[in-house]
Amino acid sequence: MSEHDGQFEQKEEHEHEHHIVSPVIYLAILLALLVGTGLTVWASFIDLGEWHIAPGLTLFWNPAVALAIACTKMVLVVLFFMHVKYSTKLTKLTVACGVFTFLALIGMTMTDYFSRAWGRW
Amino acid sequence: MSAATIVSLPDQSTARIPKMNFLTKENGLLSWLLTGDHKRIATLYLISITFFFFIGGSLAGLIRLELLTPQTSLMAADTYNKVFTMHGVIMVFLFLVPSVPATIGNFVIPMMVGAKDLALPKVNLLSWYLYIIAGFMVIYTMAAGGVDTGWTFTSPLSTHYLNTHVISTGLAIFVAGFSSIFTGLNFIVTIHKMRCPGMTWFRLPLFVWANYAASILMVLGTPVLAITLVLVVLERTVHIGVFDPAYGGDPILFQHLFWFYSHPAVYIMILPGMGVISEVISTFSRKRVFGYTAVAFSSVAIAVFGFFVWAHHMFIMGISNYAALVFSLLTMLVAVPSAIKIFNWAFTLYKGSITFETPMLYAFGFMGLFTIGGMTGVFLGSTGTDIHLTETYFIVAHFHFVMVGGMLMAFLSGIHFWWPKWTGRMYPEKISQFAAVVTFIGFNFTFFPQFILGTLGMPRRYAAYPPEFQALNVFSTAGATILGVGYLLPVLYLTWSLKYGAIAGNNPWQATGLEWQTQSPPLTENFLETPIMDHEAYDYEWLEQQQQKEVASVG
Amino acid sequence: MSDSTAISNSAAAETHHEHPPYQRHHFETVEQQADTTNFAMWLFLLTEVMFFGGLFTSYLIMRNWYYPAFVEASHQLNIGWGTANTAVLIMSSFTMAMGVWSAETRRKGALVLCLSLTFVLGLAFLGIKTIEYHEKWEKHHVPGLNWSDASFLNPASDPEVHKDYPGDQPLAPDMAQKAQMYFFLYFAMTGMHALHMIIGISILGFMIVRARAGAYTTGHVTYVENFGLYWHFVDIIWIFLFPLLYLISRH
Amino acid sequence: MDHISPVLWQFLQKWLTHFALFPPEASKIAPEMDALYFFMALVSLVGLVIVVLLIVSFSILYSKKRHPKAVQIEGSTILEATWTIIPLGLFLIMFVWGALLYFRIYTPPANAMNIYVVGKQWMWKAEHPGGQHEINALHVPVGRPIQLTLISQDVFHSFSIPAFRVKREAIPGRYTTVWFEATTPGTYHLFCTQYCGTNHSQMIGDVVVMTPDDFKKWLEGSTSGNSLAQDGERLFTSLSCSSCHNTRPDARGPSLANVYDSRLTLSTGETITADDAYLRQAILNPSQHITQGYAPIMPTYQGQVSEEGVIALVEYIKNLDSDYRVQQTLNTTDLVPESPAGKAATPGKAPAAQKEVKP
Repeated sequence: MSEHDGQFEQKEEHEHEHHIVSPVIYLAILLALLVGTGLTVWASFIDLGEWHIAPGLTLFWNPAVALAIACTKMVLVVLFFMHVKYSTKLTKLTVACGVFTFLALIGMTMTDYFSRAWGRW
Repeated sequence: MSAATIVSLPDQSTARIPKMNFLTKENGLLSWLLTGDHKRIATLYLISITFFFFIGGSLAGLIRLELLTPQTSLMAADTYNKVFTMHGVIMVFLFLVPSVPATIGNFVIPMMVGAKDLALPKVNLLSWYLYIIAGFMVIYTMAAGGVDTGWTFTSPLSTHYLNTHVISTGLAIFVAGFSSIFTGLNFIVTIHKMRCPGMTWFRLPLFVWANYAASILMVLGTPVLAITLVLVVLERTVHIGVFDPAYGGDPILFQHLFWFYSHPAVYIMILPGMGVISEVISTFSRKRVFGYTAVAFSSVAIAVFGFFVWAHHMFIMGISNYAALVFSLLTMLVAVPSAIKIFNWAFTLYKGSITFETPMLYAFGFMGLFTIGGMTGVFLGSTGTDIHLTETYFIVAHFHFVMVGGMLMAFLSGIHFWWPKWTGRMYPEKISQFAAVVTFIGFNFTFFPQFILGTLGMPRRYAAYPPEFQALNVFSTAGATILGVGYLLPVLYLTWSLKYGAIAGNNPWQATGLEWQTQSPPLTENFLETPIMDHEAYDYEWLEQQQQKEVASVG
Repeated sequence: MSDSTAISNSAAAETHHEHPPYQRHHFETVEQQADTTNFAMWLFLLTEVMFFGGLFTSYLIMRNWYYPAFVEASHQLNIGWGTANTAVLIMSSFTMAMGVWSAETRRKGALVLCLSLTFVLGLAFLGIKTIEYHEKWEKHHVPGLNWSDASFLNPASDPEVHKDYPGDQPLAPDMAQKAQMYFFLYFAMTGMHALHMIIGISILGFMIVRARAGAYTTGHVTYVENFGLYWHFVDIIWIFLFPLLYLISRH
Repeated sequence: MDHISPVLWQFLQKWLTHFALFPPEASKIAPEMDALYFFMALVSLVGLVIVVLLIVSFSILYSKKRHPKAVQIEGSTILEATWTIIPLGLFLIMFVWGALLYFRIYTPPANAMNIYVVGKQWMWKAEHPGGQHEINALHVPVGRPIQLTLISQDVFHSFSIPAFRVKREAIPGRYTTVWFEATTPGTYHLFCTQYCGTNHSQMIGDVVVMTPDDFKKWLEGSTSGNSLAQDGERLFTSLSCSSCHNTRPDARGPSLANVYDSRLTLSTGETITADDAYLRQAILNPSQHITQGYAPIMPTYQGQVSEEGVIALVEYIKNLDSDYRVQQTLNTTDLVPESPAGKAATPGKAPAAQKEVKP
């Protein structure tokens, strides 16, 4: 991004500007989202069990599946409804940046909470 | 002009301030209150920030007076607590965070990138109004009886045990936070989208890079503080929440969320200051900044690493030792880019042609004091020594070295540097050099003894202290008096210069930034026509050729 | 340059090149303006992400600490309403996206229709949310203001929920109190989300009026597009709130 | 000295006698901490001298007078790499050195004598195992590792002894520990360094380090008659803990003899070590700390027992190596009526009567 010439960057973005997403795609996404919603509700009523990765570290499948479906739905909304798929690198970078910092907040805070149990402090 | 200066002013007998400029374009109060012009908003910011700086400064004076004697002789303990809390809140949220970005940054960034204005002028104005609302809320809090949580709002003290005005202060900071978010957002957008033709990323002045990095922190960090304060306010009002252990919450969670913003906040405060220093050092040594790319990327590196070090404020607070280890290591990494900057600035002087105008003196002051402030930061970032030194006057001295010795010096440096551009008039050189020296001496007198006090173990936020600490505290208070004079002087002579200062002309410093290639004070739209950047940043040879061409064409 | 030329040139600078009325004076081109505001909107959404980030972090930690209370408290939520609301919000996101399409293709009637549908669906969401909040109030599940541990100390006292979740054990009193923590976060998160909805709906109302006057169907779609981004963002927040609050403890 | 005013003279004299510049080193860790401190100070000083030397010498050599024309230099990768790598290396040394110290200070040795400290607005209460209570003071012997188990009853406090170079926050709702070994008899400052409200600056006291003999005398002289464990036993009885935690075959709670420091499997499936923190949690938030095989019927004692009370209980359970005394109390106290939590339990769920599963 940053190594581009300013003018070049602007030109590059203009080419992207008027991409109009067809209503058919929107409709398909809508259906996918509704199906996803149904799926996640359905899955929530089934006990999917858990996976003991290591002592003290267990992955519960239900939340994992629910969050995976939520993430998929988010990706669909971001890519198509929010046009990121057809947007500039800058927009994509911005989205990535948001996700990264969000995960940094949660992840780094969690390092403290999870490792507290390791010692007697 | 003697060889000791680079100042080149127009012939004072014929020169005059351009009749048409951003200050004179429109008249009347409304033209200021509804303006979209970044330069006018910067001026509004400058006035309001100076106002709050002196309120915060007076409170600091009161603190130092109280600490003159070991007993609580001047004010009661809870008054003292309110005074240092208000000092912290005002200085951090109403002065340091917006100081360089919202005033100097607002004024010069659009010109530096060759734009007519910031990308979102209305949002810029909104940001000033939010700032003012926050300011009024803080003043209201003070008038209504103050708040005594300390600026860190430690839960459960703030959520449960105090009955002072925590809510109004919390909301004030919430509002101030959004003011800062909008400023940062505006800068990022402007720097990305409003650059003039030819202005590539690596032709941007380093001030722009530094503000860009700080803006990223503002946009991504501040909302976390906002939600934290909302949760504190909710917890106080409905008496259930996630922070107070009495309700099953975790006070450490508050610390995590609070410092997630408040540690990057110190980079929000210092990075724009570093940007000013880059400009000033380059201009007064007539040289391109040594290792431009390294300095530019070190700003971004500070911004990125800045997000991963917050828990170093919590080493003794009962976070897991393993987490402490990780955060300590990352803290060591974030110290490196600052070291890079210091040495790069020092080597910018090498084989330069140096003059010692006021901005340069302040910049030298910055480099010395910031080195001390930065190195003592490493004392606190290393887990072992942190145990002994944290929560004492050592930490007070450390962040005042960085924030006052670093940031405030940089702010004053920048104000002097861009004053001719802003007002069209020069400040009086001799007295301002004197003020810079006074500030430097006063500062060291005030804050150096506090390192020793901290090593001795004197805790911060104490209204009374054991008598053997008195000698050093008296030194500190004496220094604060000198420092106070050092800060009052600029207000006086800068105001004086508005009417009586020498006419500055377009480019008194012979600087290369685009902002210097237009008239002073600039037009509302900054440039007559959209400039085209056809040279590298800090290209003094280009400037010389340009001047020769002009001389030739006039001749 | 001397002052006199500055003045004369600035007069010339006043007479700008022609540009459409919606182009602000400091932009060179309309495209630049559109790019810029679009990018600004994205940055604002980053801010919003981090704003909710603090809440999500708190929720995850508290759920780990007080797992049994969070499980039983989440059983109190009405999954029917929750699913309905999710569907409503997704539909509104779709109509919003169609609104952007109508603006892009300059169909005024379709635009007004889409915005109005979005408006109505937004209101429907808030309506359902109100029903849910009301239910919480009646069952004394509003932390701090109207709270009782009864449903958690003794699930059988709440036959409607108990019938669906017969496995719910009575919680020990110390754990039952922590259900309040769940509802605190529930109200904080959904409340903050609802606040965003209210702001969005207000702006939508204003936009419908302007759309009827034909403001967005002249090629200037930025405003609609940026509002669309905001609306979809609010939708995404709900996409995560729904499983986290309603679903993950159902089985 | 007649010409100096007496007031000023007194003032100066007071200053000269009371002028402290460096804190005394009175613990084993202090010299180690100071070694790192001086190493860092030295590095900082060298760094500062280098920066100042560079600025001053360049300012003299390349002032406009001497050097009217600047020579443009783009930068130097080698130089920049130098001042990236050298500071990085130094910082990493400081990191490792500091981390070693940190782990030492926060990892008490097994043979340390434990003293409980409760922080509250605005005083420190120290509880010795022998039952000696102190307010804003701490008496410790020389040459013996002392572990402090800290907790706060209200807000964050921080227990700081500068002469020992140790400090630890007292957090509400959780135990934290720190340890030291005093080396020099004397009286040292004790501060609360975390801002805790109005009288934060009054939350100070003295740490008195005594020779082992003096300390023994002090212990004998200031005993309250009961040891901390005895206080705990009294509380244990009055709260009717023994009605469930006994050795009867139908006991509703696990036996607590020798439970301290053993590995327990909880009803959640977790395996934990029953340390102070666990015992405290099990008293205040029992439901998540149920030993496997027992029903979650224990009521919470949150709000009924002060932090000092919890400490006494913990100390009692720590020292409980047989059920003999519990049996004794049972003989004198009849079973008290069931607690409200017990009633709330679902009818069909009879208290499990299995014996505690202890590894």
